[in-house]
Amino acid sequence: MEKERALWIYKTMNEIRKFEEKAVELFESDALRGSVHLYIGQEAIAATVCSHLRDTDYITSTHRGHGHCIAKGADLGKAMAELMGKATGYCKGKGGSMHIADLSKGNLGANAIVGGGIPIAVGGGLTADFKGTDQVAVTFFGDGASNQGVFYESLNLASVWKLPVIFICENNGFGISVPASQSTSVQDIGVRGGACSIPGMTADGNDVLAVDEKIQEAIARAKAGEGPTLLEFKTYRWMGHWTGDPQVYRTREEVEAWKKKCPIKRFKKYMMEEKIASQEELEAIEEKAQEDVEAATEFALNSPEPDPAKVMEDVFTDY
Amino acid sequence: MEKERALWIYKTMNEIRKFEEKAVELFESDALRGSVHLYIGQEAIAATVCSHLRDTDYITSTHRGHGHCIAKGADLGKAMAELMGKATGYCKGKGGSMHIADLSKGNLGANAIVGGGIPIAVGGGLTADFKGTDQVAVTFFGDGASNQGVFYESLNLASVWKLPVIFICENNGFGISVPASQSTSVQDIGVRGGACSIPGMTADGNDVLAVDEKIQEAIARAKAGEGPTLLEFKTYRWMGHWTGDPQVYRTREEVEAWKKKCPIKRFKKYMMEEKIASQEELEAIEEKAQEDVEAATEFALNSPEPDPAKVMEDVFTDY
Amino acid sequence: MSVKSYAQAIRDVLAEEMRSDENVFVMGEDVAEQGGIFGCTRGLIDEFGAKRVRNTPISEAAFVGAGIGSASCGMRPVVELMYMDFTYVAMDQLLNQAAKMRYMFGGKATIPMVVRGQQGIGRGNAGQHSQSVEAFFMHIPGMKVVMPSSAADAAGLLRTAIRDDNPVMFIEHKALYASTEEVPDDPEFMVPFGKANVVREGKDVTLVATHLYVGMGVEIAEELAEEGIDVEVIDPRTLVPLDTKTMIRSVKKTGRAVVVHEGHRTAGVGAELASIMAEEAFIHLDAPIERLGAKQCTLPFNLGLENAVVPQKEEIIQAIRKTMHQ
Amino acid sequence: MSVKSYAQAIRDVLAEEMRSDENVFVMGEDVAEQGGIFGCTRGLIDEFGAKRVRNTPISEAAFVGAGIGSASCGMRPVVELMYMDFTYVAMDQLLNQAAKMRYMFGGKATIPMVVRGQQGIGRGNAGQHSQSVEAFFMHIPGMKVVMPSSAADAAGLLRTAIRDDNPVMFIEHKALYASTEEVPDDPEFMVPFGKANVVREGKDVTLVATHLYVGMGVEIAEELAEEGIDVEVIDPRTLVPLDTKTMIRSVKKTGRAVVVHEGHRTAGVGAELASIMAEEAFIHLDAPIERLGAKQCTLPFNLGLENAVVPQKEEIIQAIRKTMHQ
Ligand SMILES: Cc1ncc(C[n+]2csc(CCOP(=O)(O)OP(=O)(O)O)c2C)c(N)n1
Ligand SMILES: Cc1ncc(C[n+]2csc(CCOP(=O)(O)OP(=O)(O)O)c2C)c(N)n1
Ligand SMILES: [Mg+2]
Ligand SMILES: [Mg+2]
Repeated sequence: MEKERALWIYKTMNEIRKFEEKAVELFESDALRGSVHLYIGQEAIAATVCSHLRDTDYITSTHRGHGHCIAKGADLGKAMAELMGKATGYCKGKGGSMHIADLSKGNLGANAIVGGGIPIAVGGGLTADFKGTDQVAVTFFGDGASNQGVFYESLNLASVWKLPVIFICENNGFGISVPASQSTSVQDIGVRGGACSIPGMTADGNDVLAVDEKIQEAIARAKAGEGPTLLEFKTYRWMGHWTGDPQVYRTREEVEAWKKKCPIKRFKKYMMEEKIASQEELEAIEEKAQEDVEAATEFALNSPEPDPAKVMEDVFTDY
Repeated sequence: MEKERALWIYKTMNEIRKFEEKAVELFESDALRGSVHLYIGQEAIAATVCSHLRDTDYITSTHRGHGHCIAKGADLGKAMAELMGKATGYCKGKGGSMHIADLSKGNLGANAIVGGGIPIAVGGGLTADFKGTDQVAVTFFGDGASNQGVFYESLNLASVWKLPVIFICENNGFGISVPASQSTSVQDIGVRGGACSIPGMTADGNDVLAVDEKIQEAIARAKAGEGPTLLEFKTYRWMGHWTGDPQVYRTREEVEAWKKKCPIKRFKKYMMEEKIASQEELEAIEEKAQEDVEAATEFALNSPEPDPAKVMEDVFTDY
Repeated sequence: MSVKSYAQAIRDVLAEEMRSDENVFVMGEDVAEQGGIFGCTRGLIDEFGAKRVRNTPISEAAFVGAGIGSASCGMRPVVELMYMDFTYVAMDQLLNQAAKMRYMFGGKATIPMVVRGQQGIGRGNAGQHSQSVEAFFMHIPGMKVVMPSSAADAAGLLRTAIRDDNPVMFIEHKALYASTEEVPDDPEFMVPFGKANVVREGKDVTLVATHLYVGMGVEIAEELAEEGIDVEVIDPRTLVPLDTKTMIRSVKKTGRAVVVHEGHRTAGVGAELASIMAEEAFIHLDAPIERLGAKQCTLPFNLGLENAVVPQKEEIIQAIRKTMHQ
Repeated sequence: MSVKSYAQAIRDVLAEEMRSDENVFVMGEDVAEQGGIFGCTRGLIDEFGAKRVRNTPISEAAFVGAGIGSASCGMRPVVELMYMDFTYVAMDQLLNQAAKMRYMFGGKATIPMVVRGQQGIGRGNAGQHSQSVEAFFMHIPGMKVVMPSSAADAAGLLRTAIRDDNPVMFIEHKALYASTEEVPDDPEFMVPFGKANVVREGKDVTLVATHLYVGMGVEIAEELAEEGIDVEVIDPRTLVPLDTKTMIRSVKKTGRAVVVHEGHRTAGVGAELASIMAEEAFIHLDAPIERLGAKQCTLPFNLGLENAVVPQKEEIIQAIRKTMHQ
């Protein structure tokens, strides 16, 4: 992989990891409320996919959206401020963790409804089709979401209209406590593309290089007017579904085994082995990410609460 | 095919055909209002499938439900009375053509929402699973319905729970005016079973024998505890989507070509060639079906209108 | 001015808006060659082609969602739902997504989408094809809600809806499609949102009515005028935003009010309208406000039963008389 | 009697009903090993096994539909929706199917299904996880609608719901799960539908409240009693069927009423309740009925904003005072 992209991906993975570690800390110290769904362990997917996207390309995201949002160029301070519900947050404190959007960067929004964002991305692809641009629209969603009807409807719609939409299923093996084996009738969700004549591929989501290969293929198809692609990336979430999840559904050993497959460490090793970057360079990136997260946290902590008098703003554009 | 079943199927196909021809007549003479969606041309499917079902087996049906309802043992008089909204109809005039149900015969109901009945049949299969019986649940739906999310969700649910549910897609090539090629991303809807690890098969829906073979396979799987099957039967509706449909979406030639593939004539020919039944026997069946439809119509015409004072009955069991 | 049907008025505005703004497009089931089951998109495909007049699969959640997405990316979709009853299969996209995105995103998204389609009784379509859905969209904030009761209003309100930067539920009535009246030819003719139509002035009793009941209300007013009861007929036109002022001013004047709509009476729009008037004009009220709506049973197929469920002219007259006798 | 939480009360009734009727079963997301996100099905899988305590895929439309189908075939499903906001993805199955089947089929289907889950504010869940949905189910006929406000009511009403032969929306509140009180141990303890609870008698003003506002209403009443305002607090308990008699009797006595709920104010349940009282007790009313509900914006994430949207104690007190000063 070319150095510039590799370093960007590495930086982004680190930002996501450190941002979320900080979020847990803040949650535990009660500086942060609500549902916080952590992306730790899945960073390779968002970072690698978004390394191929421009600000004009669209994404839609999920309840587990910090990774996508950061990878799509979010300001860490505004993102952290939103997690804390501050006036300076992306949503002025109105949305919180599950609703960050930044349309200026092509992020059409996180979503607290499982599957809810998928057809919205189809609308992004539709816009590209209307405007005749080479934009692509990417929608991220989980293995559990792939059982929602709207996922399938969206595949079909994007397929019949041959839209530049890339469906990315992050299969982390669970929907909250329910293992995929209990809820999902296929082993590889990639095969579901076949129901709508869409190429479906399955790859290791903890391997930046595997993700990189697949997303390039999908983008090439989209830009060539060949329509949508379904990509499934197998991965694992290290943390509970939510902070405080008793995790009755898995063993500590299983979690530990997956931590050994850390996508960040793995990519670091690759870059060092391939001499793409030196250990020092990479450690500098790690430190910088940590500093940026600290600064973001400072910003967020020092930001004001939203003014309750403005609570009725933003319902409509005009009143 | 054994004679008894063959004659039953032939009788049933004729009843459906003649019942619907009468419905058109009545609609045109204003004895009947509302939406009447005709099944003419598709009779082989309902008749053959239901020839393998017992009263204890379940079906759910569609807006185009007369065929399923008759094949599942409906009384022609009560059915015709319902089309006319009479007090003696299956639904006491409250449901009309699109809502006939007869739970005593295992008919869980027609449905005016495309795809709406599909998960309800899964509930039938679930009941069989609970009770440990060898009942099966069959859901009929159209090609258009196979693009509804709930179809897919139902496939997945029946698959993970290995329920005795048979999904029958009657692919007549159109959803109202929209040709399947514009709305449905696959050529053969049977392949969609693959998205949920369900065997999917496609066969000629105008051929009683082909339908017979597939439904037997599916029922055998269901009874053996092997779970659901998806069957697609290709067919054609001769009439407009509704009475008065200008049919801008197809040519007269196309319709005429399909009329040549009449499932009833084809099966008659087969039975005569195979000496399963003589021409006289079959003509007697045709006449009897006509007589029964006339009697049903008489019954319906002479039936009273429902009493508006009873309009609030049947909302709840108890008030 | 041209005499047009309500359906034609809608069609013409769609065509004009598509002509003047290339971001406007139409999608829905059977909107292309078929021109819509009720003819509201007839011929558009000939002028604008299959890209801007898109037949969709029967996947309401997906195509409403695609509408939302395209709107937030700068398009101005007009999404047809053949029957408003089908909102239920797309309710998440309508109420959790379209209605909430702008707010949840702190004002970051703009969703200029119109979702239009028809509802109501009159064609023997029975329970799943005859419902009125406006109460849902009035209750959950985030979408504007429009209910045109005449061809000219349909034209003027639809243009306003398409040019509005917010999601709009544009609720037509199947039994109004064939109704005709003079409609301005002006391609800039707009009827503003949030301005009720005082269809007939009167001083004795205020009748607030929507859709079919607006026309019926005027008929009733004419009849009652002969016996000396002077009815003011008000059509709110848009439920969100709602012109409370006009209603309140009227009931303060008349001291009596009747509200009538086709949606179910219980927890229906009429409850809101009546409550507003009761709250704001309490001391002016000479009689309890009468509230009419469909009975609490599913809409039945049989015509006689259907008529027994939704308010009939005679019942409205009785309700008006009742308010007069207190 | 045992002191139990609202969540535990629900769990225990589920267990008891499953024990006494083999047709009762539970399904939903995370109801098995996890015992439900809010613990309402905890341990059931150990006693009843995976067949009767079924984890579902995230496919609300399909599993609500499967519930309907199984109910119409003789089972008695209790379907858990983790958040009532998810009704929107299953709205067709709820409102077009479950609510209408019996009626459309002329009484031929019987659907003894309970759909239960929680709603409301209090955990910073923001717009798509904090809504109140009761108004929808009250508006469209065909489902009973239950809103328990205490542990004992949750127990007694849930048993009634499970034994009812009709589809029931059983709407819990997330902020009530941890509230505790004495709950009868009697495995036949039932609270009938359609009987409001006069939680506190009073003669000056009627306060009709649901869910969290019942408890708050009692607190308020105690406080106001000290300044000589005697508040009668009524919890309707079930919205369908609705005990209009108790409310009307009360307001005829007090001449003043305040209605408060957490759902949006506009076209909300309060509009219906207020309208009923205004209609039936018109001549007894000494002041306009005050109506409180969430403001017409999406429920925000930030706690201060959330509090600014839903009625606060002080606002309810102000509303009561306002009715007293007229
Ligand atoms: C329609 C809907 N149903 C249920 C939920 C509750 N819920 C939130 S996250 C989640 C699990 C999602 O699983 P998956 O799609 O695999 O994503 P993951 O959490 O594993 O990233 C569920 C069931 C929801 N938010 N929306
Ligand atoms: C959810 C929903 N969307 C749209 C419709 C309107 N509609 C009724 S029948 C029909 C076409 C159905 O096509 P298909 O499933 O192929 O069945 P067919 O009519 O061809 O038998 C449509 C779109 C509906 N009834 N329900
Ligand atoms: Mg997952
Ligand atoms: Mg078809």
